[in-house]
Amino acid sequence: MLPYLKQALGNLFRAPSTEAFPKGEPPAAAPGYRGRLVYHPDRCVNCGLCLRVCAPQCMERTVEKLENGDQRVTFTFDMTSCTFCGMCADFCTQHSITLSEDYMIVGTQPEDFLVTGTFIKKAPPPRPKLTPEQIAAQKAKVEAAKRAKEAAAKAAAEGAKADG
Amino acid sequence: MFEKWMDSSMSKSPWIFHINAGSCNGCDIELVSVLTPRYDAERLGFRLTGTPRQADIVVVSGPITRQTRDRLVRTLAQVPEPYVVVSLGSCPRSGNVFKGSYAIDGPLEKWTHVDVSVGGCTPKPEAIVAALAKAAELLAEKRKEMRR
Amino acid sequence: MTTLLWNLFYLLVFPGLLFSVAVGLLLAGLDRKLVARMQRRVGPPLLQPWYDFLKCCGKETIIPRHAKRAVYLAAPVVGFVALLTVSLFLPVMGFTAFSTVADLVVILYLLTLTSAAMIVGAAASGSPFAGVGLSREMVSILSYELPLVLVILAVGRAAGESAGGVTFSLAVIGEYQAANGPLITHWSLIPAALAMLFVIPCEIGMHPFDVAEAETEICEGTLAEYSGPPLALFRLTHAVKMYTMTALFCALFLGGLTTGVPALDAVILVALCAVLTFVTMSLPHAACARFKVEQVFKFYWTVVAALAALSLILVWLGL
Amino acid sequence: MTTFLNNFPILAIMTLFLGAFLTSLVGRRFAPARNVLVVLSVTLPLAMMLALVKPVLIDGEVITYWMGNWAPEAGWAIGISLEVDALSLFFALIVTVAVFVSALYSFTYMNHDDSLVNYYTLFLMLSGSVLGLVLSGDLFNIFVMIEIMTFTSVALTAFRNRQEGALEGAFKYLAVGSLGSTCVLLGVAMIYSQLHTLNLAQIAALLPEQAENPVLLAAFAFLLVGFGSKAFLFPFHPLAADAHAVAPASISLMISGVLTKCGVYGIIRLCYVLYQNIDLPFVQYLVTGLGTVSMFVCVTMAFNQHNFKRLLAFHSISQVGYVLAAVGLGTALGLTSGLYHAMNHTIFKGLLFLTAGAVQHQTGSLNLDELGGLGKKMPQTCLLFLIGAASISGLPPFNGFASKWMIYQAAFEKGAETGNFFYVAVCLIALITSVLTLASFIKVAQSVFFGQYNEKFGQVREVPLAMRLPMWILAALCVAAGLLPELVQRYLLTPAVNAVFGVANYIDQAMGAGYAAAHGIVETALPELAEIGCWDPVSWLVLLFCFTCAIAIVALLAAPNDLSRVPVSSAREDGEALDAKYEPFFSGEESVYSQVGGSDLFWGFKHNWRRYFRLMHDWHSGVVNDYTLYAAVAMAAVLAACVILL
Repeated sequence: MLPYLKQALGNLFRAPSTEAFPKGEPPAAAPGYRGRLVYHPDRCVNCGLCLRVCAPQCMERTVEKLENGDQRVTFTFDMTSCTFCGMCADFCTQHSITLSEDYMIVGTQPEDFLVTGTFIKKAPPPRPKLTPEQIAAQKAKVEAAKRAKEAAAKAAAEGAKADG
Repeated sequence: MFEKWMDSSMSKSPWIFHINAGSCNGCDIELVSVLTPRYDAERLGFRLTGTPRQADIVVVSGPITRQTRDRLVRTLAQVPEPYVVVSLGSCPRSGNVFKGSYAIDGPLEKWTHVDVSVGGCTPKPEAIVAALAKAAELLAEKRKEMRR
Repeated sequence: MTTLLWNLFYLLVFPGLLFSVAVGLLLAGLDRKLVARMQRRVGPPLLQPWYDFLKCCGKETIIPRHAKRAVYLAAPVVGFVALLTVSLFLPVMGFTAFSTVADLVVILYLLTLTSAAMIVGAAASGSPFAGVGLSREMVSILSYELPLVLVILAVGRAAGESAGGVTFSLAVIGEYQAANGPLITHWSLIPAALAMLFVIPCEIGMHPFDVAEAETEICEGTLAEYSGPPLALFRLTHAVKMYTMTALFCALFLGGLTTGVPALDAVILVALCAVLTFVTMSLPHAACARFKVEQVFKFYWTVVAALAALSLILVWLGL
Repeated sequence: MTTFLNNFPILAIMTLFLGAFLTSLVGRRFAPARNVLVVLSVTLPLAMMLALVKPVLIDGEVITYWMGNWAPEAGWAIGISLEVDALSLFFALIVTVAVFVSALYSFTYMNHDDSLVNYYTLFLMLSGSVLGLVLSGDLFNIFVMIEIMTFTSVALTAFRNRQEGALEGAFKYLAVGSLGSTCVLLGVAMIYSQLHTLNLAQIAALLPEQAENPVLLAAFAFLLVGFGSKAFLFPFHPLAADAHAVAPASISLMISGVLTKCGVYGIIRLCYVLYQNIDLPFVQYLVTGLGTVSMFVCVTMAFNQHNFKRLLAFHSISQVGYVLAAVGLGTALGLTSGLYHAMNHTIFKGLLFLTAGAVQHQTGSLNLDELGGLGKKMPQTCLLFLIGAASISGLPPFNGFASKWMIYQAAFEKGAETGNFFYVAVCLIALITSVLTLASFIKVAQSVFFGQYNEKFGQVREVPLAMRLPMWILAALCVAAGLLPELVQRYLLTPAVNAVFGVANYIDQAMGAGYAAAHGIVETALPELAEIGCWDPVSWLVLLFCFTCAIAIVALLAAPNDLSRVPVSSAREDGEALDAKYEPFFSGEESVYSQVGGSDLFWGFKHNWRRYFRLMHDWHSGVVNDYTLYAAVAMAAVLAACVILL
């Protein structure tokens, strides 16, 4: 009549199969578990790919123009908005976003859930100012190359006619 | 003399009441799995109750859809003091992938004061147990400061 | 004056308030721990029911709009008091506090009063869940009453040979058992003892038969609208009832094993109650799911009632 | 010893009948005079009966009063006598108290109705006839009183003839009731033909000699069925429900509280005093069996009624079944418990009927499926109902418990002595019936007083004090009779039981000393009662003490921390602040009207017993020919059984 009687009585003498977690250490997650986001600002190039690919748009990018043309870019990832799908990590060409195996994302204040990182994106070196003569010289070089190419093409055409 | 005992007993026997505010049930089954033999929240005195009247920790899961908003607020009003609110998973706090949709009505913050949050789209049971344990401590403090 | 003091002591400390509450909470904690261990979980600490009781006392009491205030607040107290009075009448291995009128019919009716108090409390709270809960609680009272009555009649007849054929008084039953061995050793009373073992979980509303407070189905049934101290008192009544019912079983079937020293008797009784709690409440709780209402009724009025009736007939034929 | 006390019995009856006559005479034009007359003609008999308590109950005298002073000549009783011994006075007290309370109640209860003169005339005639029946010492006089009683109660049942079902209920009651009366008449005629006398005492003296006479056995059967029909026993019970449901509440109190007791009184006189054949096993089986069957059938029928008063009506018959089961045991403890339960039944059943009347007076409906939540609107009626319900289902501090306990003790002891299983079955069914009674009263409590209020009834206020006062009197009696069983037993019950067993003294008082001895009625030793383990005051002291310490604990532990909290406001479309803190929990929904009550309670029990309930449903068809058929069949069966087996 009591279906699980034997099993219940047997369990009495076996040790409980409960983890010791709140008392002991949190057990490690499975390998490759997509946990809390880790952002390496130094590798980031602010390409914005992760912004586009993130479904819940949990990232925010603020770009701050500095006086020497550099940009201070800060990325903030909101862990309570993230679905841990890992798309951003896959698409990030520079591998600056990786998902760690830390699953203990527990907090009371909103700040506990924000992963931020800022980096300065160097402005590209200033392009040298070309004087008008340098511009004329470059233009001449380009025409000369074009004319040489046409002459070669004409010679090739006669050659083909000859052996046709 | 009893007051001190009652404060401490608040954190020793926190009862959970779960409100599903439109969740995809991923977090709901994780919450219930917390009571299974492997994670066993009952060690810390947790017990799932059926009515808000007997609740100490109110666990809300799911982005607050327009349909569940009034029911959520009404049920939260029916919980006796002192109680704490735990938001389970990413949805209550931010609406997750449903952010900005016409069907959901703002993060949980808009309706009640959220004490503890658990991140993760389906957080692991250990994370939930840690959050509930944290909420239990908050409960004792809440009663103490409410008594003053 | 001293008798008044002794009565006060009996009332407040030994078989009365403190003792039965302490043992009740202990048994409740033991039961939850054992059920957990049978499911291979660690399970709550032994004092968990005590913490639950204290926490509920510390919470705010919300009296719903539809509730009838006076009855809503009085019901738990009446239930608790009725149960306390029962624990006063139960003999602790030969020593009874108020044995002048220790009588099975009074105990039967006081237990019914306890359940009736919970039902009226649920009715007074005015919630539809409580309405369904009280209807199920009443059906479970109806279901376990028949076997309980049959068991009492059988024991009354068996132990009543000397006292004019039949007795309802626990004192006489105690003496009979002291004279010729606990009743459980009489083979004709074994079915009655078995029936009583089945009755205990349903009387208390333990898991397989807790159709009235099915928290998953009807949101805590009878206690749907209770919070704060009234809820604490109801849960305390629930715990103390575990002690009372198991002590009643000991009084009916395992009486007469006194060792002279009341304190030692008390320890033996608590041990016996613990074993009984395991057998009657933890084991079914861990081993099978909750019954439906009419299954509870059918089960008690066929299987358990047949067992009890069998032993009544055997005893009646003088075997 | 002819002091003025001797005339009290006849004076009491005459004041009632005189009151009836004068009310109809004077009451038509000016109402206050009528009310004064009714109050006077109701309180005087009560005062007289109370005055008789000292000599009859305490000193144990038997007051005989011969109409027209026609004392018995040469051993033959010619005149009509009123003989008041302890048993008669016990029932007379019940009757007069019930009449007093009912009259008090009906002053305000009936103010919605018209032609109150007829009401009060019939009411006083009913009370007069009932008092007359209980006090009279003459068999034919008892029959006359039964006739008046039946016809006045039939008229009163149909008093609110515009009410649906009133005339039908009254007609059924008339048809089957008159069948019962004719049985009594037949029995009286047969006894007169054999014993040539109608005086109870003389019959009791002459009867044992001709016990084997078949005509007298047939007379016993007729009288038993006649009195049984007055007590609405098993085959006669359906008509009681129809009659009660339509009668005004004060009349239902009279019918269920008083008329049924006259039936019981008749059966006790018949079996214990006249025929003295209660110790024959057959008679015991018959009476106890009749009581048990009607006890169980009526409680299961009451279990799923939809009308408040029909439920109470079925319950009153099941409680009368308790009384008869106890009386049929034949032992001293059995009779004591039977009488005690008869007294308690009149008190708590009266209280319940008056609460039903109060509910009907305020809401106008008695349908359990519609009513709900009246507890908040009529708090005192709710409390009174709880007291009544607790006493009828025998919960400890109230009177139902003390008497039911004695019944179980008596039934089980009787079973143990005689060793046959029948009495244990009776005790078992009694216990199960008591739980079913508790179940049906919880159903009424939940459907009428608790749960949510149905707006259909509009504004309902508490009933005026004049209606509540009689209810409070009855509630006080309930609690008093429950807490002091020792006093009730010593002063009321034991004298009555001694009077019943002391038949010789009864005969000598009426017919002159030595008459009983001449006819071989030996002075039987008065039975001393076995030590009844009933509820002695120490226990309720203990209970009271527990009560206070429990309340102290609760107060100490939880100083009510009314933490005021700003209500959670939410901007709903209509922007109305939504503080649902005190709404019942509806899993989040708005709390709409959804009353769980009436017929959808206790599904588990009804589901398992559905075949039995279907059978019951078919038998109680409501057609008057069926009821008369049942009555006739019962009559034939009892007659055959008595003549053959006795």
